[in-house]
Amino acid sequence: MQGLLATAGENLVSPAILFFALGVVAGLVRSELAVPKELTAGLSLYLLLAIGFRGGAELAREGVSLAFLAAALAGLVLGLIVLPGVAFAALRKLGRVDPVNAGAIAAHYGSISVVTFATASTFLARAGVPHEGFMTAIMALMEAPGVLGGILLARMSGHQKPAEPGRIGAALRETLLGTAPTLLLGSLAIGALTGGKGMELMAPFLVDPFQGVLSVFLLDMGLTAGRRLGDFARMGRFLIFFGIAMPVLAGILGVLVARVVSLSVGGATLFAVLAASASYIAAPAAVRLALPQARPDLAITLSLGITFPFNILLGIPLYFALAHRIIQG
Amino acid sequence: MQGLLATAGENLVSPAILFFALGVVAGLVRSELAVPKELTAGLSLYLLLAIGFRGGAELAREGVSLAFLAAALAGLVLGLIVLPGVAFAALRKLGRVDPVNAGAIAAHYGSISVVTFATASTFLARAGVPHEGFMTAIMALMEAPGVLGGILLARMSGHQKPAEPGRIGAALRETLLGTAPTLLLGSLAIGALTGGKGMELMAPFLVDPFQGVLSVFLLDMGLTAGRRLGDFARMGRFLIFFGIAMPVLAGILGVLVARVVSLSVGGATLFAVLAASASYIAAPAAVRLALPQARPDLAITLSLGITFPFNILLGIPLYFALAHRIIQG
Amino acid sequence: MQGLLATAGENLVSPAILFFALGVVAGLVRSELAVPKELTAGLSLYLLLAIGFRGGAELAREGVSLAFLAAALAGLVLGLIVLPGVAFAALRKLGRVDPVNAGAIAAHYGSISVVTFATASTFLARAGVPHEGFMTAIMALMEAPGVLGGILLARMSGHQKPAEPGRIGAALRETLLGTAPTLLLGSLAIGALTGGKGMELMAPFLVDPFQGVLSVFLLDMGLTAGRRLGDFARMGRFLIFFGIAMPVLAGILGVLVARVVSLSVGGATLFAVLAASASYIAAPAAVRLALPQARPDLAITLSLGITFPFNILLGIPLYFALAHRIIQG
Amino acid sequence: MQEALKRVEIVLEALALPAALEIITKAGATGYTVIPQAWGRGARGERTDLGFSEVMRNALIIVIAPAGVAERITAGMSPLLADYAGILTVANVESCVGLVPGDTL
Amino acid sequence: MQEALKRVEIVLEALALPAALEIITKAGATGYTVIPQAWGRGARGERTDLGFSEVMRNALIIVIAPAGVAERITAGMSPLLADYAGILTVANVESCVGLVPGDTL
Amino acid sequence: MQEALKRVEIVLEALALPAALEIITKAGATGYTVIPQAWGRGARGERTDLGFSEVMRNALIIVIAPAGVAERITAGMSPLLADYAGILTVANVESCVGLVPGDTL
Ligand SMILES: Nc1ncnc2c1ncn2[C@@H]1O[C@H](COP(=O)(O)O)[C@@H](O)[C@H]1O
Ligand SMILES: Nc1ncnc2c1ncn2[C@@H]1O[C@H](COP(=O)(O)O)[C@@H](O)[C@H]1O
Ligand SMILES: Nc1ncnc2c1ncn2[C@@H]1O[C@H](COP(=O)(O)O)[C@@H](O)[C@H]1O
Ligand code: NA
Ligand code: NA
Ligand code: NA
Repeated sequence: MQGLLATAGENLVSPAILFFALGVVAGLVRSELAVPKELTAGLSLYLLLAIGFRGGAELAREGVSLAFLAAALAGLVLGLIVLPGVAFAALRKLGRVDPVNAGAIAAHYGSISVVTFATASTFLARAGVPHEGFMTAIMALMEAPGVLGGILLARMSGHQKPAEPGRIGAALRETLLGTAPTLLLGSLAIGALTGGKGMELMAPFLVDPFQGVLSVFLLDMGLTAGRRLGDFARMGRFLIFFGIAMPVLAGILGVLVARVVSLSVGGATLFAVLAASASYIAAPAAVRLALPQARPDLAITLSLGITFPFNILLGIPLYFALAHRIIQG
Repeated sequence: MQGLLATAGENLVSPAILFFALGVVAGLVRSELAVPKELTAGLSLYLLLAIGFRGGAELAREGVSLAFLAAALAGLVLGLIVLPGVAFAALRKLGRVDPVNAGAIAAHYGSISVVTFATASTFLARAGVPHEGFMTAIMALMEAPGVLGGILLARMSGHQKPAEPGRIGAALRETLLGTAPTLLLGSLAIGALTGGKGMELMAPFLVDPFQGVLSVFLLDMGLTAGRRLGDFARMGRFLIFFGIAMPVLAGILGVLVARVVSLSVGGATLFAVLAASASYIAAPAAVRLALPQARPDLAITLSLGITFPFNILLGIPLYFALAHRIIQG
Repeated sequence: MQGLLATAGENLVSPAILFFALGVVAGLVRSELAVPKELTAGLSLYLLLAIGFRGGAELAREGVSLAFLAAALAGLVLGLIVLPGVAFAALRKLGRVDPVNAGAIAAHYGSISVVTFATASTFLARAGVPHEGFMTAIMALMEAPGVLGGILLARMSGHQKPAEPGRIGAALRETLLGTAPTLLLGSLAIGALTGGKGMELMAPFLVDPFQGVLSVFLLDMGLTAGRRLGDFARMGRFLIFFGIAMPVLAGILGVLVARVVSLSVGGATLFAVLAASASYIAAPAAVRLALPQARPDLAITLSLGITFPFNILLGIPLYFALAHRIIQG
Repeated sequence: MQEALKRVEIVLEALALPAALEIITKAGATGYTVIPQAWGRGARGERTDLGFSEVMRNALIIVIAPAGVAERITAGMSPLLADYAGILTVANVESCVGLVPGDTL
Repeated sequence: MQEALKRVEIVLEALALPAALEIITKAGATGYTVIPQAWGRGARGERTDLGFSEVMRNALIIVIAPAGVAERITAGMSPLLADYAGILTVANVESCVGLVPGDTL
Repeated sequence: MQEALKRVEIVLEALALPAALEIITKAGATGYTVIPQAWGRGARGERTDLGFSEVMRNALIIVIAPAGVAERITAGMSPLLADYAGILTVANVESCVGLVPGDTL
């Protein structure tokens, strides 16, 4: 237990987390510090490419196993049905959120956050906890289903204007052919194809400076989140509560499911992180195209402004502690 | 022979080549994946600087030799007269292309492609084949002459509006003082001046991450090429044929000339690549300024959409095999 | 003495300095070479972050000492009062510059140049001369005071339109919450908090490629300076003289004060560089907001176009020689 | 007599660009220009590019077209502007060089 | 009858943007658009973005507003434009879609 | 009476900018603004910035100038617009703040 607390504390003083905190503070006090948006776009391309490539190389080393297939199936069911369903029900029944916005938010929480996943991987590496190499592939698979799940829930609720078929098509394209899925799956495939040799060539670009690039990206996310903190007041207490309760619930669910499919402690931690994290890179555009009546700022403020900081500061060590207790205990 | 085939096959599964392929596929299926253009510009600055600097350091190590001067002279004659002349004649006689567009395209094929050269260097390094250190300097010298050759051919053909002297001046400036020549020659000079010591300082920036940066750039080139594949239909069969036949012919010519000036197998491969490759970074702007009646999209689609993929996928191993047989055989 | 000359000569053939020279030449001959401005912004963010973080890590290793506090106090007095005062007096009395522009220029010279500091650190590292680890912290502390000093002098001179309080507020915010102070102080704090462990994680991003990034940034600064060289003619001879005499005077002052607070030769060199260097990243915006009647191009051309090149080419070895003689002699 | 020329300027959220350009093309315009980076405020609050997602970015579209085409663009854009963030204005053009009138896209 | 709509376009140095947007908002505009990258020449010489400082960057502001608001913006901007680099024009708008008239910011 | 002011807006391929700015300056304009990033379609097909070359990038030029200067700009730009991609429009300006009339560049 003490070891866990120490790990959690150490997490808080890692450079990447502290740069996020710097960003939040700078955003709050309205510092002029800003990252050019073309650079932000470039950094997120780098992160997607690096994470995908490494995941592919790990997949190549391990090969496709039954354990992978089981975890993938569990991830798909969780992402497509369970997580969006739980989120949607909570938002509708407890929060009295209108169906379109409830579906839009559910889509974000059904999907995953690549950067939260990367932060959790770093956390495990620093704690010396190994995990299944296929977890990145699971993450890539879980990006789209949750988005579709949430959109479907909004549309099935029927309060929506009759769907323009063109827009649903655009949303589907975005879910499958957007920047994040294309680059993540593409790099995963290349990493798997080129394996150890490819990794050797690319490591000085993709592995060595990774923590630094992640830190700059988190600084920028902190700035965006910090500038949006003012929006919380206008958002209502229920949504703030949802932004913290939903990941905790999803994280617990994730650990339990991970146990069923026999993941290791490290794998279960990452699986819980996937369940608990909410998308802010891939989901917003697809949701916006499919559900234009939903307010895009609401879902982004929730996922980037509340759930993301909660997860990287407290959630990750929490899910790890849970996984430790439930899987190893 | 089998060794050669294996090398060619291995070339196809290098990360950089696969990222290019990913880009082409993503472009074809109209994925949203896009690299911010300021980043593309930055990546190409990096590549020019890194390639120039390394070439300069190699030049410093070797010193200027007679072999270098012979190869440089051969490159100049090839680039200024032979390659644009052959391309222009083929386009006019066989393809019935109007003289202005024929000259514009000839200018691109008379010049060289820095990224094809870098890909070929990587190919040789992976195959363990050494080459003369002065080859980068030859490349830098061959950038401008081909452009001038093509422009002169278009203007001499006389079907052109009377030249506005200001525009010819602007084109000449662009050929000599454009981004690519300035940075390539400038970095080459700095690399030569600072030699091994400078290389040591700069290697973690210019050498270690090079493959990674090249991969991202090729991903972007693939996206641009993939999105332009549709233009091929409108371009006519002859031009597509030209886009493949011209580099093969120029590559053969390159190997033969390389033999005359006594280059090694590696050097001859690179010399052939210079002859066979067509510019898409440096030439278009200079040609546009000098020949505004030419269609810029035509030459770019040909050089980036057809000749570049052909060269990095098949051309490089082919020229290497030729060099192997003719020089070593 | 001969050793010093050799060191100075070697400084001139370091890659970073030569890339600056390349930029100046390319700017003078109006080459098309240009760095996208979003990239320039990104590079300067990188430099501020890297320099701050390393300074923080060094501070953590050393701890806060009396020597640090003494040097910090000396730096504050120099920056807030002495340097802006000397600059203002010289500009008013000798140059007959109007009070608003004199104050604006004094604000730039009272503050410091982060990139000059980084170049000087590299110079010392190559010469094998150690320095106090707290010098980066001193630099961070000296950024704001000089700006305030210059602004106050302009305002106190009374020839100014009655101050709009909103603008003074905006200028103050900019001085404390601008990009440079936020990132420099924030990274310093994070570097100090994460110490050696953090440094290990971040070094492949912040340390290894530093010289390369600095070189590209200096190339860009050279381009900007080279394109402005034409403005010198219009600027008058006194200002050009000021742009060289002021850093020499401030550098001598810096070495003398450094001796009083017992800095080492390396520390005194850096302290002199702080005194002698003029800001062009942080000061211009704050000064512009506070003194809109001042011409922004004047101060930038002086600090970036004259004092910066003087310092990195000749000033640094000069201050080092002085420090060597006065401190060690 | 030639039909009067109009300048249609549309600030629009970037994700709706493909739909808008289709409307503009179908309305018979012979060309358009897009300035890809814009931010602003309106009824939907502040919209600034996030960098990691297109969802809050605005763009500016400029179309020079005859009055009839401009009217069709206005009509075609109205439903899109109900769903997505944006504003459209039409203004007079006094004279124009470089417009190729016959050719629709 | 509805008040005529105007298009106010302001080229302004970037550092003065916050002050200008405050003036525009106080004048009663219901929205504005900013195109953040512009360079140019004027009485103060050439102004081009330096990248490492905001000080030489220009931006373009577009405001669609009723004539009365446009007049208040013009009046409010005049002192700012005396101190900071920039130029403001007002032009007619023939028709507009997407402006929410009642709501001020 | 003062001469009427015009707003000249030119979408132009980036490589032709130096030539255009020379024409504008010679026509007597006291300033201009350039928005460097634009893409679009016209008679020459789609033109989008490639990043690694300037050749397919467009830019937008804005000039506020008296009617006479605007006419000279229009006349001077016509041959350039025949060779290079672009379109020019002239529109009325109702009022203007910040234009320094006497001073040509
Ligand atoms: N009155 C206005 N003037 C100029 N731009 C506006 C105006 N109203 C809205 N916009 C722009 O259109 C975008 C969407 O507006 P809205 O749909 O009203 O939120 C805003 O982000 C602004 O960029
Ligand atoms: N006549 C003009 N037409 C268009 N833009 C102008 C004009 N005059 C000035 N500008 C723009 O406004 C900025 C500031 O102008 P100024 O304050 O006159 O130096 C310039 O950098 C240009 O971007
Ligand atoms: N009707 C139009 N409306 C707005 N912009 C246009 C129009 N026609 C052309 N353009 C712009 O001008 C550029 C060159 O046009 P063009 O020379 O006709 O190919 C295009 O890429 C567009 O950016
Ligand atoms: Na999730
Ligand atoms: Na060639
Ligand atoms: Na100073």
